[in-house]
Amino acid sequence: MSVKQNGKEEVRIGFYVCHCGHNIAAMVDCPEVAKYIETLPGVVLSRDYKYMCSEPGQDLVQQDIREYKLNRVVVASCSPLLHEHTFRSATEAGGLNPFFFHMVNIREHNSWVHTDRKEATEKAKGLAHAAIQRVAHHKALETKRVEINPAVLVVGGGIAGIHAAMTLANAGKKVYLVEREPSIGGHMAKFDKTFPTLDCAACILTPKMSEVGCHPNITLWTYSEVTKVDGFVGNFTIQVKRKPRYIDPDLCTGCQECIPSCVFKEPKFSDEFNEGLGKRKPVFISFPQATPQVVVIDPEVCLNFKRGKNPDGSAIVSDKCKKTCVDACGDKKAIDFTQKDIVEEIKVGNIIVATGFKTFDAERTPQYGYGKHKNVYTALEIERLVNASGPTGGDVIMRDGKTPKSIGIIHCVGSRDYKTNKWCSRVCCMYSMKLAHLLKEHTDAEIYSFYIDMRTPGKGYEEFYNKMLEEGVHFVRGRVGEVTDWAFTPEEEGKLVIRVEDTLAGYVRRIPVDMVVLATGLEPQADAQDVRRLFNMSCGSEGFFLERHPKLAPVNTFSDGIYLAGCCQGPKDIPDTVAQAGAAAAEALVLIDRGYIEQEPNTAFILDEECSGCKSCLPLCPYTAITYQEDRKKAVINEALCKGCGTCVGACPSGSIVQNLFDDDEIFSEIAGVMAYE
Amino acid sequence: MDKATQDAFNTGNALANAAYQSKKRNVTIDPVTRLEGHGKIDIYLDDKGDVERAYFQVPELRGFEVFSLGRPAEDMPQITSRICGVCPTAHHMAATKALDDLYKVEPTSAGRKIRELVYNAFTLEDHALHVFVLGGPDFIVGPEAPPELRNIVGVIGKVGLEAGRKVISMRRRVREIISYFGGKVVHPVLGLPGGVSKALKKEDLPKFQQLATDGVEFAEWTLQIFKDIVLKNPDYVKMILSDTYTHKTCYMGMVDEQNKVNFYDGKLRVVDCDGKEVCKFTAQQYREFVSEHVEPWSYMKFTFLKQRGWKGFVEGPDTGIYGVGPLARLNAADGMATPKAQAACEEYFKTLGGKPVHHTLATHWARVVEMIQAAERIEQLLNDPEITSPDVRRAPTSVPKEGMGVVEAPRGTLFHHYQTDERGCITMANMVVATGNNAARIAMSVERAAKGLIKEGHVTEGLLNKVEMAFRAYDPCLGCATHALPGHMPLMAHIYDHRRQLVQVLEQS
Amino acid sequence: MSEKPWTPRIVAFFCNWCTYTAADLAGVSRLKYAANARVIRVMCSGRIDPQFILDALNRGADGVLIGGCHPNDCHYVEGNYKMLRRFQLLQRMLGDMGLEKERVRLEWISAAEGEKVKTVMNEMVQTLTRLGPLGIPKRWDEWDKEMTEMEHQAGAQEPVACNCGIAKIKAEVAHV
Amino acid sequence: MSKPKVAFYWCASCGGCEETVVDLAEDILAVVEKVDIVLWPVAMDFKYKDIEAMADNSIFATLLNGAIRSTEQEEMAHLLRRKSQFLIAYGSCAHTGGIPALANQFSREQILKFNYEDAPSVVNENKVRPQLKFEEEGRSPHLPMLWDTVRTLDQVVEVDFYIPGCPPTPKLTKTAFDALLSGNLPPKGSVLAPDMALCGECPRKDSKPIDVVFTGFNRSATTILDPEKCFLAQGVVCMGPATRSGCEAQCVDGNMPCTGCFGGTSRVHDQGAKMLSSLCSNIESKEEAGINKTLEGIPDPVGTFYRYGLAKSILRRRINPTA
Repeated sequence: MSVKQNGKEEVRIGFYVCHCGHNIAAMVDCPEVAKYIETLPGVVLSRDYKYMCSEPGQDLVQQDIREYKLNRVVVASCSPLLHEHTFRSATEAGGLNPFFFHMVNIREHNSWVHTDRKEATEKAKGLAHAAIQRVAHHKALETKRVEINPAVLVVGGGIAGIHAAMTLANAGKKVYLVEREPSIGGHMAKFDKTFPTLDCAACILTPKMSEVGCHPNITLWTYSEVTKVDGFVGNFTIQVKRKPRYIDPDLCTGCQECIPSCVFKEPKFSDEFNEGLGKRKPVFISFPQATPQVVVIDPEVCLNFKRGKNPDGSAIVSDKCKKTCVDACGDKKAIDFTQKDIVEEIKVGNIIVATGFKTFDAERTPQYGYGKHKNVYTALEIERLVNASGPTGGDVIMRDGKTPKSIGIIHCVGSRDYKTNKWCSRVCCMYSMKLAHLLKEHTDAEIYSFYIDMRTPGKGYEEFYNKMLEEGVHFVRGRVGEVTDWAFTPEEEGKLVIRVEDTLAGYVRRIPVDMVVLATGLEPQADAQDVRRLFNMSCGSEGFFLERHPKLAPVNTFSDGIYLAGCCQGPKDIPDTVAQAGAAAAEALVLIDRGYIEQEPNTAFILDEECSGCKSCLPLCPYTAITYQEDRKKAVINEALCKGCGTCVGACPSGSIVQNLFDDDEIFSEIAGVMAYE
Repeated sequence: MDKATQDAFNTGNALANAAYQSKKRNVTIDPVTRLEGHGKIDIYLDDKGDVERAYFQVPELRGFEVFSLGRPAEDMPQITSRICGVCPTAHHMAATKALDDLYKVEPTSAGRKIRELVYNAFTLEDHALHVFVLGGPDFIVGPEAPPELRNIVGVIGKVGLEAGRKVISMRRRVREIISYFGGKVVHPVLGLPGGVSKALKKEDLPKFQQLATDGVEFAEWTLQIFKDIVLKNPDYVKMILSDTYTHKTCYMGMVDEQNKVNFYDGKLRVVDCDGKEVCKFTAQQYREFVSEHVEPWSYMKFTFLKQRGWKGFVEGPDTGIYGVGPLARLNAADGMATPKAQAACEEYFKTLGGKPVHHTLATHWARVVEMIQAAERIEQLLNDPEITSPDVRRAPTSVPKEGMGVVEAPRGTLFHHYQTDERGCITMANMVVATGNNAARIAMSVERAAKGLIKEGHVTEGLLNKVEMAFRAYDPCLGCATHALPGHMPLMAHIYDHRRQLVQVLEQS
Repeated sequence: MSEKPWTPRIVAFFCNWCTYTAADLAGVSRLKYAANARVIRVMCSGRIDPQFILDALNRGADGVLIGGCHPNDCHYVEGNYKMLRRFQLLQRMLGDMGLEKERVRLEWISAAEGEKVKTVMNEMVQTLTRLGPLGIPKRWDEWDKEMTEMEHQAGAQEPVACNCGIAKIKAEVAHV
Repeated sequence: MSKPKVAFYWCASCGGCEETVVDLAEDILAVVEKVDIVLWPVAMDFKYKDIEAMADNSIFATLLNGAIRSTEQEEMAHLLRRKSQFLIAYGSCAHTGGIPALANQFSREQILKFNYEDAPSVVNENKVRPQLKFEEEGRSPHLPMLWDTVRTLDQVVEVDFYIPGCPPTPKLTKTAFDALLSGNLPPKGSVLAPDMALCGECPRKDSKPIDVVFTGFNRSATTILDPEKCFLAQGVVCMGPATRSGCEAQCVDGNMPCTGCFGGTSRVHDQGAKMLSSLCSNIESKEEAGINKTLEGIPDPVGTFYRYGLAKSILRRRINPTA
């Protein structure tokens, strides 16, 4: 192994192995590793130290570089994904090119996952040896600066998206807010009150919604979806598909004259916003405070459309209808049955993904009889039922037309359950108690709340629990076995019987009630996987989007410039969601205000002399960074387009493509290194 | 890639090699087994000091048949040509013909003619090489001449630099025909089942036609030189006719419909030592007529006529041993296929006392006669209008299974035999080569020469040259014989007394 | 370390975005697995040159593990397919060179699959333990030894029965 | 002062390299004038002890062709290394193992068994095999041992330069001679041929589109080859992109694809692996079945990608010869 770099100046390596307190030292004999590395050619000094990432640790590196004229630095500590940047900076501060540094992962990949101290130490030596051999081949590199486009895309118009968009817009940044539904507001817009303060969801949300609607810095596209994402941090190119609502949003004043004038006198189509409890017409507006205040025509049911679709996916106009709505609209002429999908293309520098969650499908727990017994409801249905603007105007009238005298609320439906979802949905305990309160308020019924554990971590949450106890809600500890209409006793007749083991009392109880409410848990959106691919993110095993680091980068993803906010990252309540949305916005602002990002200089380039022009590499580049120059009969790589995957390097049949930071000689010497040590 | 990188990578191999070399630092070979790429003769004397037994050994084996296993059949013409760089075209062509048979496809007429053109060009230049560079010097410069002169340089000295240039440039020009179609002269690539890879462009025809005419002239010129230098010298003629260089064996050669000599295609005809036809068969039938015998003291296998069986190294009316090559081809055929060659052939038999000719050294003469036929055939083919047809290949369609191919290599008959799976990958490859066919006769010639030249333990320095002449006449390609050592191989002899003690080691000169 | 009992040595090539991160996750989750593998990080499995795999084996690795993103999930769109294609022919070729195909393994492991890192590592150690050492550098020594031994035999070869006995040779000499 | 002494020697080779030297044709005369050939088995006789007697480094340059396959060849290599200032590996066999090195995929036993027992034309009831030391009436002719492994020259001795090719072209040979005699030489260990892949000098270079992806590979046996178009564009495996140039694309001129005899460039450690990587990366299919279907056109990767380079490849020989 040569200790010459490019046959020129002698290589002088400084090696540091970090104890990371006990995290590493407990399983790896750090002094021994240091002792071993000291013997290798090119190594000038070899130290072990308690916390390399600490201030003194970094100073140590800098001093040594000066004092011992080091020109290479290797640190064996945690994952480079965590601290590579830290030590590169230290190396630079010491007066070296930051890329004369290499990092060895002996914590995540070693001390934390192994149990035999001897083996772990051997492994650490091998990995360190490899780094020593590798770093000798490192070359001085310049980081590439990429301009940041100050515009931001926010995907999802729930409270998370709304807050993030507002924060950025108020900071003077251009924001594109894209929402799939006809109106922003998300789940929160459907809630009646919010725990624990019981202030009305609409009252706190709708002002923010209308602000968004009219904010000069925000372009709001509802009833729209992101269809394509190209580029990288700083310069994304986005395609958004705007679905036709058959109303020109610019002409529609939101007067809603068209709705009463519709040929359908009575609403007769299931109303999504009210969870199907209410009915709407073919022309409708989701809810009174919907933003934007623009009605929508549903071509599936509107008489002016044929069933089925045109080849291009657009709806088929039949012109069979009298079009009374058009008359009602008058000379506003906002109604346009010929609308088709519009594809908008925008350029942004950062993206905030706030696509939210979906509630657990109660029919997946048949033992609770949802869909079988008509008086079994989901929590979200109750939210609408108790809501003044809901289908019943706030009166709790069951599907059988009666008002309930006794109500059972079952917690953890589709949460903490190995048959469905293992995780705790975090909000159910609280909203169940909120609903208990509201139902009692509306009906004065007896409320039974069936819980496994009462989870109330949060400001004023435990107090809210005590308040409910005082209000006389009956809390029964135990997972409900089943909900049945099979009466054993006269008093059970015509009722829904909740069978549960009361684990506090220690016996099985049968509690007859009129109404059952299922506190359904939170799940990833049905299309979370597609969205993940669209934005090149990862999902956790449960399907929520994966943050870059659970503690230190909770709103970042593995793709630079793409951030997470709200329940798409995992179940959380409104305060947490808003906080996270703010954090995501802040992350974006950091880049925007710096104006550029420094990119890993791990791009590839072609050795012009050596390239034979065989064209084998050209089809390989997904970014079309490689082009063939007909006049010179050579291939060339456009460094600006190259993302540094190295695929072309691995495939060049004459070894004429080089990748910075991951070149053949670096990797071969790394292989030699790990194998050199037995 | 910078120096450091090179080093970094090479460490691995360097280590392996170092480990290896450290272990093998001081390689020394018992002088008795040292061969240095020589053909080796072990001569054992009896108590009277006369030759009791002489072993002619071929010392290496590469095993092409085995490492051809699993290869796509179409690679065989190129793989097997590496058996021998002196006669690559012979193996290339035998393999190509085996592919025709394997894929059951007839080459197009033009394709066949181009193959035959290339093959005759090869025969011409290879014979020329032997006459002027390998075997010929023995005569042209003279057997007694010092070794440093018995080579091309010596020949040039004898026939004059001009003639030397003529030989060299003629060979080069003839070889251009091969490289035109085959890309390379050594290890050409033209052969494919159903024809050849490349056609002859009309505009290139004239220069080759000129060459063809010169070729015939050159072949006749060569014959003249042979007559002037060899036949006019009574000692040489006496030596050719001497008992030492004479064996009565059978002879095998390829013949066309009219039983005339053909190098590229035809049936194989075998005559006995009285010139009577013993059998006539196609390549596909070779296993019914030809078998190989194994001796424990040589890597070379000894071929014999299956029906007659292996009777040891014996000659005479019922021997199973046969010769191949120019001498054998002329004996096995009813004459040459072209006029000038036929004339030369008749003179040859007249001078040597009729058919068949058993004098090994006459092979040199027969070789020159064949040069004339090759040259004439080239001329015929280049004047055939079809030679420039672009229709040089017919793609096979049938599923491959088994195929055999045979050609007359300059040194003699050469068989290739392959079996494949349905993908056309080799599952069995067998090759019976010219020198294998001659092996038994060579071994006998060598022993005969030894016996004739060593009496009462009196071994002369010149012995080896004489022995070697018996051996060189065959232009033996031991490379082919064992798919091992290359074309022409200097000799060395170890002589043991009746106590089996090594008394003398002879190298040439 | 010559005295310590043999355990398989594995060189692993992990892509930065999925498998390497998954291995980090395994660490953060304190999962426990065998310590036999040495991980080399590349940005994308598409960077993994078959030469690396051969070189690792030639330098004494008993097996090579390649980790990349799941199909459709490549951070660089389709580097993982490029690796898959190379891998399929390379594995066949290694078979033709006498290697058991289990010695080289390709696994798709996403950033979330820390558990899978653990399972795959442990499985691979088991498989290789069953297959035994590959130890190519050592084999070269063996091959050389074997060769030297053969030369020694050459001296002491016991005669073989041969079907061309002296009598026949005499006869044949007589015949001439 | 006397002319520089030059030696030619061969080990496990076919003699084609020697032919090439002869093919310097007219030039050979020029060469013969400039140098003093002290050893050339194909054309002149010599004695081992003569070489042994020479002073070390007294031979200016030795061009050795052929792979190393027996102890005797190895000893000769060592001897000539001692005696020569420059030892040059001449031709594919000495450079990368050549065709004979394909034997590294098999064992000596397989070879002996087939040749002397299983070959369809062999008649050998007693299963006689050639013996290293065969005893008959006290006579004991010896044969040299064959190695199980074919080695390149630089795997047994240090090599100064390489002249690639099966065989090398007369042109390259002459250029090498001129370089040697004139003394302007590249760094030690260099291959005396251009360090760019063959496509660089291939006449069909322009006929290759920039977007060639493979849905299948065509074999020359069953395909009519277009005389103008890039072979890869025809779906025919051509080793050109992974092979050093300098041969002037002779095989392509014969309308057959390159098979790689010049070996890889200096930047590549394993020519075959690199070609494999390049071809496979450009396969169109994305799932295993489709990829395997495409790869059916390459039934023999070892013979295709290591036709001449097995001994020099990273693995160098089959791991379990008998397995």
